[in-house]
Order: sequence, then structure tokens, then C-alpha cells
Amino acid sequence: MPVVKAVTCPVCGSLCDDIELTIENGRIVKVKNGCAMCEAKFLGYCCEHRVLKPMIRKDGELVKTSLKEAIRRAAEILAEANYPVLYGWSNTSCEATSVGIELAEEVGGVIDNTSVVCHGPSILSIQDVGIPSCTLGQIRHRADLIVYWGSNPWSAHPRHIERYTSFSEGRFEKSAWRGYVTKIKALVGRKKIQSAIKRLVLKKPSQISTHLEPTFVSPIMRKGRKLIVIDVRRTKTAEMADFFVQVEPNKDYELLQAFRALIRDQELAVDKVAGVPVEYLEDVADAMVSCDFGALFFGLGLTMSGAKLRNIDAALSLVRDLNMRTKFIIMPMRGHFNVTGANTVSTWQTGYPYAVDFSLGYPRYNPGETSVVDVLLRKESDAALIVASDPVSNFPHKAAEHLAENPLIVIDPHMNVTAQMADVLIPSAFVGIEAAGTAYRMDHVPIPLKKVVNPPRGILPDEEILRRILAEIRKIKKKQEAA
Amino acid sequence: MGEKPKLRVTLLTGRTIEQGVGKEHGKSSKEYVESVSVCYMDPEDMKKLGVKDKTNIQVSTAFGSVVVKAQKSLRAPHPSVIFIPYGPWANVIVDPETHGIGMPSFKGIPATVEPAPEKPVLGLKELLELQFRKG
Amino acid sequence: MMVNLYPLKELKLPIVAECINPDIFQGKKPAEIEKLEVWEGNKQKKLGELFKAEIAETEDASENTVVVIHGDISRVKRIGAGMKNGEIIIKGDAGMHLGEEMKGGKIAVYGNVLGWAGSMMKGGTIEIHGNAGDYLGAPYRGSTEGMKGGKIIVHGNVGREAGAHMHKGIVKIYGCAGQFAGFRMHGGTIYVQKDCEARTGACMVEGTIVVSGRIESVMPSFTIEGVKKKVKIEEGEVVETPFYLFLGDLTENGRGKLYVAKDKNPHLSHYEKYL
Amino acid sequence: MELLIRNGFVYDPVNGVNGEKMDIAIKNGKIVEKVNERRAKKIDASGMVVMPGGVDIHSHIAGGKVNSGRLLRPEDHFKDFERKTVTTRSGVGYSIPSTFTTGYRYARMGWTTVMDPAMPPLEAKHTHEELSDTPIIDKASYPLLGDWWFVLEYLKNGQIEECARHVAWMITATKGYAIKLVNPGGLEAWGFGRNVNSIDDPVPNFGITPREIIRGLCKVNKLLNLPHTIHVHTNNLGKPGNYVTALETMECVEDLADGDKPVIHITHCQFCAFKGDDWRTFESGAEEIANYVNAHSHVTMDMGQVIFTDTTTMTADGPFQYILYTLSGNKWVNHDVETETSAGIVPFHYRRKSFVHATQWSIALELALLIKDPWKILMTTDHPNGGPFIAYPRIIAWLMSRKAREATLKKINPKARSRSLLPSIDRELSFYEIAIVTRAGQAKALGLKNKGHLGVGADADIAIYGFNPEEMEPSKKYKAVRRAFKRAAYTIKGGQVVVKDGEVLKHMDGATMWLDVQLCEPCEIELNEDMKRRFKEYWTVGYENYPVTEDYLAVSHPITVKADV
Repeated sequence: MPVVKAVTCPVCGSLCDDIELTIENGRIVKVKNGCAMCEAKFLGYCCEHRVLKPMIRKDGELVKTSLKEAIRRAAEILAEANYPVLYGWSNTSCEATSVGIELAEEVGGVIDNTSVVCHGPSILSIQDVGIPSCTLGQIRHRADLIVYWGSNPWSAHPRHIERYTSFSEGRFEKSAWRGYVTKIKALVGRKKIQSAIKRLVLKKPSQISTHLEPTFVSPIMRKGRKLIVIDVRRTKTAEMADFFVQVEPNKDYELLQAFRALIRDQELAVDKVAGVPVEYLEDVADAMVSCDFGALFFGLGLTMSGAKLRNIDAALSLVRDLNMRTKFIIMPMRGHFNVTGANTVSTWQTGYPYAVDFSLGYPRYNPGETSVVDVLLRKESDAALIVASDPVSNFPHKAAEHLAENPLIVIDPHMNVTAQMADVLIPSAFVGIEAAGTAYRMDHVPIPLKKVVNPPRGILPDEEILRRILAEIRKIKKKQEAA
Repeated sequence: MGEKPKLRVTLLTGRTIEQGVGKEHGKSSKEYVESVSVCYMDPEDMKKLGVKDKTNIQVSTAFGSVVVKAQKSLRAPHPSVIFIPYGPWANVIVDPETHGIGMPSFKGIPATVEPAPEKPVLGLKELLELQFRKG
Repeated sequence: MMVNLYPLKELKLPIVAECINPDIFQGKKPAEIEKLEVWEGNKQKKLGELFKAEIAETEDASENTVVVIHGDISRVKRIGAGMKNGEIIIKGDAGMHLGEEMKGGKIAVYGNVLGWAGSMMKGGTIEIHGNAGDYLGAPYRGSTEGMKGGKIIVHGNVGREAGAHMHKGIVKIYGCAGQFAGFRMHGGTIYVQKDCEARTGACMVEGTIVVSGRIESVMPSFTIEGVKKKVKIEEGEVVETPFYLFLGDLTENGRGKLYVAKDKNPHLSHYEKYL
Repeated sequence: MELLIRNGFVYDPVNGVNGEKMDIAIKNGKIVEKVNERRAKKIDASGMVVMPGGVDIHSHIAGGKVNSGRLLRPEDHFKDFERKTVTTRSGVGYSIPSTFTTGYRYARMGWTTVMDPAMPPLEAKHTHEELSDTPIIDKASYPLLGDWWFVLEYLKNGQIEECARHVAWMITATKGYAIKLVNPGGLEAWGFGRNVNSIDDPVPNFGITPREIIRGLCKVNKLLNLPHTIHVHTNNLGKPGNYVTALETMECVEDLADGDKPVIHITHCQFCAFKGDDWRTFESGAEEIANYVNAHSHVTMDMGQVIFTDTTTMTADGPFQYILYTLSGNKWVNHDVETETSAGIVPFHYRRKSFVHATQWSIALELALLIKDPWKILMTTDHPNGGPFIAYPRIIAWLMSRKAREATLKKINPKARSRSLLPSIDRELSFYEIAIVTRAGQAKALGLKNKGHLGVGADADIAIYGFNPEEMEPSKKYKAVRRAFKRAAYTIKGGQVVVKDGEVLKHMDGATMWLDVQLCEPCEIELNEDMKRRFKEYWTVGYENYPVTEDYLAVSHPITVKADV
């Protein structure tokens, strides 16, 4: 049976590129090295919920139609629109997004990607503060302090810790895996270790402990990696941590600002911040200042609550300020596998990473004004194209309502919730399984996505579908001009 | 009705690995639906309300109200904090206000929880039909 | 002269109409005004396709051009952007970026306005009789060029980040303010007569914020400096009630002043032990 | 397609043509002896200046760093936008234009070849995706290799040939064009927040000095027979007193020179020609640098002219960018790349009234005017570090006109003015010399045989400017010079008219040039096995997913190089 190696996993922003797939009769039958979500995707993508024929809504019902007809109808809707939104893009290739931007420019629409409802606020604050960051290997090689704040890699990025942070093996820093095992052993005995290992969705433990014997001796005295988790709940990631700080919901900003004051050796005029005693915070601040290389990863726990974008502003400022004392970097834990790519392509073509409004014939950007949820809440759009995303099940009800009222085109492999609301539904191939392309990892490293099996007959990749719609729109416009 | 216990809480929504796995099985799959129509609660809070594991509760915010299954949180203690995975059920009650930045408030929303043994957890189709004309 | 504008229909699509500006209208006939270009969604239109313009010659022969808009124009963006002279009166709600980069003149709104009103303002006055949205007087994304002058008065409530990056000028809010009023402020004055959400004055370096109502909390990176008997808001406006004075933001080595009314904020009394 | 450009004043320094009135014939994208006069499309260039298309040896136009700069600065471009037209895509401009706009704006000025000088190998695909989306112009990029662990380790062990084989692999794998060194050794040190302070300061953890890296890669460059020299951003860049480091850097490869052939390119030299002990005693070191360069033939350099404007600084020099952040307090991006390099970005406003900034402005012009041989000092702004490339017409005016320089001198900081060497310099460059510093010299330094000249067989990349040297003196009419170079009367790329009267007529792809470095075959296989073995230890991306495949290049233009190893 053919085995395809070095496959990139199209699930989360970690973009693990060491997946091995066994193919039998054009189907994936075995997945090696992947986490639970990776396995579920590669083994389960071709399920009964797959859409296999283009559909069009007639008399309130979705009925099957030809691809040509579906593309023609989609093109008509977009060509007629006065203010269409084109949304999604984080679960497809950069190449598809690129065509999407051209399409948005052609129809004078608003093109937005899913970062608007995940790390959009992070981007807004990066635009105010900047961001000291690096690629993930830099952390693997050098970081002796890892902080996860409002992010739970155990659930959202299962192999992040193993591949890039605490349990990875670097040139100057060794894996903290053994220390973790010892700690667990001391705490709960052998049985729990097995389940802990299982929970981590790692390779076999023996492989881990012997994995990568160091070929060079680090001249730096190894001090051992530390892991700090800061969250409103004691997450599974928190259980692994050397320190856990439980912050009151919506109070992350105060905590971050308190850390900023502490690392400047300033006294706080309060005993507790965000429910945490100041003495405890002083210890954590000490650990931050005295490490050789610290890395702070943050997730939606910070972007979505309380101060929202300003949580990130404070986190970025904290890490920037820490660079006066030591080396420290910060990185958002990007969710969808190519949300970073969607931002990246959008930025190089338009100057802006998301929420780009082409209605005046050139790119304009102002999240809050040109972002999809706001456009929907104000009921401004009069047509919508959704690619590789499911906003109806991700947006607040009020925003989803206007989306469902718009003439709605959906390009997606699955019959997801948004697809069920579609007026035109065009099934697509799975990028990274049935179609090749490029994706950007959360640290902006571009990684190729492979085509490992063929899509079902007649099913095209997003990129190709979008090209055809664009060509059809140009045809319609030419006709209109001639008339 | 007035005596019915009601708990004031902070609602968080977010990702879970079950939802992540369920999503890859397809959004109409049983796995997905079951993974997102639940509410994780602190066991002490459940005791206070008198709700048992896997029984129905009604969660309400200023923006809507939805019935989901209560589930004992493994991440306790987190008194007065409840957690619902991202999905159509959570969307009924999250705060759409973006505060001028494009992002609605998905976490940290004031909410109330009450037992709802007599009310059903709606299936996906029913939920959508109730909310949208299409589907 | 006085120009009356009447919307011809219910406006649903976003409209960009920076041509609605007394400097541009000045000396033009209604037909010329109606020929000015605007964008409705992705289509370029003439102002006359959306509004009917009428000119009423005023009795006093002053050169001031007054534009009066009758009706809900909450979809219309950039009204009065960059204006230097004259007056705009809006009898209804107004859209985003009202008076953006305004340099002089006056805008009055008898209704609510959406976000970015008075953004990057340098001079002139905006008076809003209803509520204002987020980013009142704040700069564009990524910029630190906040208000450099002028005056904004809001009789209702305002959203988040009012007066962010402000350098000079005054913002008076007679209602409540959302989070982060005076964020990264470098100068000028913000007055909030009613309540303030959390994080008021976060990262401020200089300038003054006065809160007469209840403040949700004071940032841990502010220190208490004392209690003052009264605070001057501007020439001729003094609030005579005891105020706590906090200084901050420590995280930016700031010396901004945050005055918070003592009587309305018993939850801050614990700070008194540091005095 | 045949094209005939008639009666222009032609400046083609490679072929010794100095303003002669002549015709240029084009066929199938190349310059030819003659074309069928009746069939050919004719362009009347009488009363105009005809030059080869402009070449830019150093301009940050693509890749992760540039794009982070775009993302960082919506306020930089929201007022400078370009609307979509029937032929062109929309975009935004100012200091870090979007890719389409970058291509159009270069073409509008008559530039047709641009080199992106800093490609982190791990993110090379990104650079190439952006280059492919940069229309009209031809381009290439230099991989950053001065702090690559492989290089440090092999050079430390004295394994020059091993090092050369790996560099060859890397250049081809990243589809790169030249060896780029940025603050050699300093970037590895920056991985732990440190730096190196001289070319003899050892790199922490690696036991090697910048001098050894520079010499080593210079030797590697020769072993591989690469068309360009090593391209060096010196240590201590941006620090007062660093002209000494620049001199030491040039001296350290003096013995490696082959006759008159240059072996090192010192880039954006203005930034490393600072004299003084600190910012208060800061002064120009241009004279010392110029004296050295005038006495040696193994160096080429480019200016790194400063423009008084708001711009976005971005280099791979992480520690330098951090200093710039602490000096300016502006927002700061840092991006270190595992086992390879780093990068930093800080927005920056150069002000006329600032003593330091005005002195920097003066230094670059002093260098260009004091270095006698124009083939050695090329015109750049180190876009966007000294200022955006759209300022080139202003620089040309300053170089051609003493009057233009005086007009600016009047407006700058008085202390900087009184210390500037410019008032003592009378030299005014001719169009012939401008053609050298903006195209012929650039192409020669790059080893681009078909660019930068109008001889038979050259690529038909041509710029025509509306300025009549018979009727006007450029030194007096410098504003007319500026206007002429701002909007080319015609830009011809690959034989096609792409710009007329400063308007872009056509959206077409330019080529991406890269070196296919060919080693002795057995070495290649061994190298691959070795690389595979060590890949996992060094990088977080698999060996199979690392190289840039040719399909990332919209138009791939490989240049075969036969190495001596």
C-alpha cells in the first residue's frame, strides 16, 4: 500500500508537516503522527455529509443542478450586487484566497476572513504596538520559559507543545517531558501516566524520551524549561504547568498591566489583581524577567473577552517591555490551518490583512466598519459568498440572520449549517487532501499542502471554482457594457 | 415558577477537542451536534441549582435564551463560570456587539442558568428553522 | 447661505459623501450641489440621486454656509470630513466618520452618531445631542495622531475608546462612557458627567480625565495622589465636589491625571489608606 | 513583434554610447541590429533621453518582513491608494506599497529590474509568492546566509568546500540569486537578545567571528562562480563610529580580490559611514570611505539615500531595529527565523530639522559624489529604509544639480548644514553617469549580462524620459529632470510598451531570476542525504516541504552557474 510522507495537516494553525498517510484504493486508511483532530479529518472527510452535486434553491428548496448553471447563477448574484460580502478563506489555500481578492475587487465587495472573529483584535493591536516574535523553531531551540495565556493547546493545537514548545528538543534547550513524567509519577502513579500520555496524543512515550539524541553539547547551562498557564479555567494544559494563574473572567487586562508595572519594578497600590494575590504575581514576573528566552502564546481567551483588542495591546506591550530585561517573544495561537495565509495574501495584495472593502474601487480597511459582522449587523450587504467557512454556526444569531436573508452562495465540501441556508451551493474539494496549495503556519512559515487523493468526480478545488465565477462575471459585465 | 432556582453566571464560549473532532465529521453529524449543545458547569453550581449531569438547562442572556444539556466540568473549580462550545446553540445567546472592532463578544457575557427539565434541547434543523426562514 | 438636504429614499447601502461639506457647498447652486459625487455601495452616484438640495438665503449676509440635513442619514459616512468653515446641522442620526479631520466650523447632530466622529480632529466643534459610537475623536488604525484640537460635546453616552491618543482639545460627555476612555492620551481633557466603564485612562501619559459619576474600577497601574475639592474642566466650568486624584499610567511612566468623584465611588475608599 | 525607437538621445554606458542620437531596434523582446522599418511599430523619441530600463540592486519589495510592515502600518497607506482600472489592479502605496502597486510604480519611473535583498530561506516561498504578484518588472532575491548554522559550523571547522556545497544547495532550493550577509554573527547572537560589536567579536555559542564569516562566504562565492559578489550589510550598522567597521569589512577581503573584479558589495553604505562617538558628536565618515574606495577596486556599494519623509525601516538586522525602537519609541516588529536569521521593523520619520537625519541625507550624497568611479557607487534608498523608491527622481536631481542640493541644504538643520561636505563639492553627474548609477553599474555589479545596456542581444527593457539635453541643462532645470524621471514617457519591458506618459498600459508578469548552481554530481547526492539527516534537528519544517518549487514562480528564469566544487 502506498504511504505518502511529509503530508501537511490541514486542521489547525500548527500545520504539522510530518503526517504519514496510507492510501488504499484511492482512500486514506491510516494516519500516522497526527493528533485526534488530524485523524478525524483525514479519515472522516469523505463522510455522508459530503455534498457531491451543485445545488440551487428553487421554491425554497435546495435542488441539484449542473456546475455550469450554479456558476452562472453565482456570477449573476455577485455581478448584480451593490455591496456583497465575500467571507471565509481560512480553510482554503492562499491560491484560492488570491482569486477571491481579485473577485472581490471585480465586484466591488467586502472581503473578510475568519480572523475577524478570532485574532482580528490581535492584528488591530499589533498595528498599534508592533509584535516581537519569531518562528516556532526558535522557541524549540531556545525558550526556557513558555507561557500560554487564554489558550488551551491541548484542545485546539494538540501537538503544539510536543513539536514546538515545552516537550520539544532544541539545540540550547531540552524537552521538559521527562520532568513532566516524573512530576505526574510522583503525583498519581503509573496508571495516570498512561492516560496523560494518551491525552497528549503523542507518539509512543519511548519514542519521545529517546527522540533526537543531542549531537552537540550546549554551552549554555541548562536550567530546565518552565511552563506557565494563565486562564480563567484550569484547562488540561494548565494541569501540565509549573505555575497556574487563574484569572477572573474579563480581568486579563488588569493582570497584564499589573505585570507590566511589576517588571518595571513598580509597586502596586493593591493587594490583589484579577483575583490573584500580588505576591504570586511578583513570583511570575520574576520568572519572566530572569529567563533567558521567554515565549508567550495567547489565544481567544484574550481576544474575545473584556478588554478584547486591548488585552492584546497589553500583552504585546508586556513582551516588548520584557525585551529591556531579557529575550522574550509573543505569538497568537492561530486557529484555522490557513487563517495566517488568508491575512498574508490579503496584506500583500491590498495592504490590509482582513476586512477589506473594495466598494470604492480600491482597498479600504477599518474593522468595525468594513468587517463582516458589522456589515451584517447593520444589514448593509445585499449578497454574500462564503468560501470554506460556516458563519451561520459561528456568528451571533443577529448577524447570521441577515446573512441568511442575502442571496447566498456557499462553496464548501460539506453540508454545513451555512450551506443549508444557501441559494447556490457549489461543492468543493478538500484543500490539503484532494487539492494542493500553500498554507501559512501561525508563525508565518509557508508550507505546501499536498493533494494525496482525487476528489469525487466533478468536484473542483475552491481556486478553480472561483476562477470560473470570476470569468463568468467578466462575461456578464462585458455584455452589460456592450448593451 | 417564582421559586425556580436561577444562577447568575459568566458565560464563556470556546473550542473543545470534541467540537474540533466533531466538526471534522461534518456539521450535521451526531458527534458535532452532541459536542456543541452542552454547557459545562462547576459541580458546586449544579448542586446549587439542583441539576444533574446530562439534564436540560436553560441559559439566558440579554441577547437570547437556549436550552442545552448541563455537563459536569472536569476543569472545576470555576464557580459562576459556565462554558458552551462554539456552535449554533451558543450563537443564540452571545453578545453581537463588536465595540467597533469587528469581533462580537464570545466570552465573558453575563448570563443566567435555570433548570429546564420540561424543555427539550432542539435538534440542529429545528434550531435553524426557528431562527431563520431558510434551511 | 443655508442649504437644506432632504434624503429622497430610505438609505440602506453604505454611502460615502465627503462632499457634504460647507466649504464645498459654498457659492454653489442647488443643481451644482446635486451634481457632486458620492458612492452608494459600489456605485458612483450624484448627490442629487440621494438627496434633494434647496437653498434658503439667510437674512444676515454673513459668509457662513449652513448645511441642514433633514432625516436619518446614519448610513452616510464622512459628512463634514476635513471641513474648515461653516456649519452642518443634522436633524436625525448621522453615520460614521462624521467631521473626520475637521479643522474648523461647527457640526450639530440632533440624534445619534456612529463610530469615529471627530476622528483625528484638529479644530472646530462637534455637538451631539444623542449618543456617540466607539472611537469618538480617536485616530485611524495604527496611527497615534489623535485629536489635536477642537471640542466635542456629547449629551448622551459614548462607546469605547473615546478620545484615544488625544493630544489637545476637549471632549465632554454628559452621559456615560464605555471602556478605555482616554486610552493612550497625551494631553487635553475628557470630562464624563455620568458613569465610566473599566480601564479609563489606560496607558495615558499626560492629560486630564474627570469622572463625575461612578467608575467601574481604577487600573492597578494608577496610584492615588490625593483628594481635591474641585476640578476645573475648562474656562468657566468647574465641578465642585471632592475628587480622588489618581496618576498614571505607571506602565507608560505616565503622569496623566484621573479625577474620580469621591461620593459616587465608595468602592475606591480603600485607596485612602495610602494617603 | 518589432519595435523601433527613433531619434532619441541614447545613453548606454556599457557600450560607450553617450547621448548620441540613434535608433534602437527590438524584435521578440531583444535588442537587435535592425528591424523591418515598415513593419515595425515606431516610437518617436526625438528630444528625449533613452536609457536601458532601471535596475535596483537593493530594494525590499517582497517577503515576510515587507508584508509585516504593510500589516503593521494601515496609517501609512490609507491615504495613498490606486484605484482599479480596466488594465490594472488596485492597491495602496506609500512606504510599503502592495505588490501590484510596487510593480506599477517602478515601471512608471522606467525601472524594469529589481532585486529584493533579504529573503529568510525558511520563508522563501513567501518572498516568491509576492514577487510573482509584482507585475511588469523582473526580479530576484538574495537568501540570508550569514548566520545560517550550517555556514557558521562549516566555516568554524574550516570546511570551505562543504560550506560551498550547502550554500549552493540553499541558493537553488530557495530560488535565490546572491549570498546576503546581514550583521554577520549578530543575528545569531540576537537569538538570545545579544549582538556582536566588531568584526572580531566572537559569536556566542559558535566560536566564530564576523571576519571569519565574511571571508568564508567571500571564498564560497568565488568557489561557486556566482554572478554577484557577497552582498554585505555590515556589523554595527546605524551606530556612530561605524565607518571603521565598514572599512575593516572591506579590508578583510582585500587579499581575496581577483584583479579588478569586485569581491564584496557594501550595501546602503550611508548607514555605515557614521563618524563620532555618540549621537551628539555624530558626523559624516563619507570622506574616509570614499578615499578607501577610490584607492581599491574590489568593492562596489550602494548609497542608501535618506529622504525627508515618513517611512518604514525594515532589515534582517534584529538588534539594530531594536535600537531604532528604543531611540524612536515607535511600534516595533521583531521576527527571528530559526537557525537562519532575524528581522525587525520600525516606522521612522526622517526630519529635515533633525541634525542626525539631515547629516544622514548629506552622507549618502557625499559618498555618491566623492567616489570618483560611478560604477562603484549605485543609487538606492535601501527602499523603504532610507525612504520609498518613488523618491528616485529627487535623488537623480540632487546628483545632477548642485542647485538642487543647495535648495535642500537651505531647509535642513543648520548644524548639519554647516558640517556638510556638500557645499564644497561641485561635481554634477551627467546623464551618462546617471545611466551608470541607476542601471548599467547596477546590472554590472549583479552580473546580469542582458540587463542595463542596449547592445544587440540585451533584453529590450528600455526607459524613455521626456527631457531634451540639447535644449536644457539638467543642473539648472533640475525640477524638469525630476518630472521626467517621475513619469517615464515610455517604459518598454521585454519589447512591449508597458507605460506611456507615466500611465501603466498593461498588467503583465515579469520573470523571477534565480541561480541553478551546478555542483559535481556525487556531491549533490551526498549533500541531500546529509541534509535530510540533520533537517529535523535544525528546522520545524520537513526536508520535503522546505525547497521552493518552480511553480511558485509566475515566470521562472533560471540562470545556470557551474561551480568549482
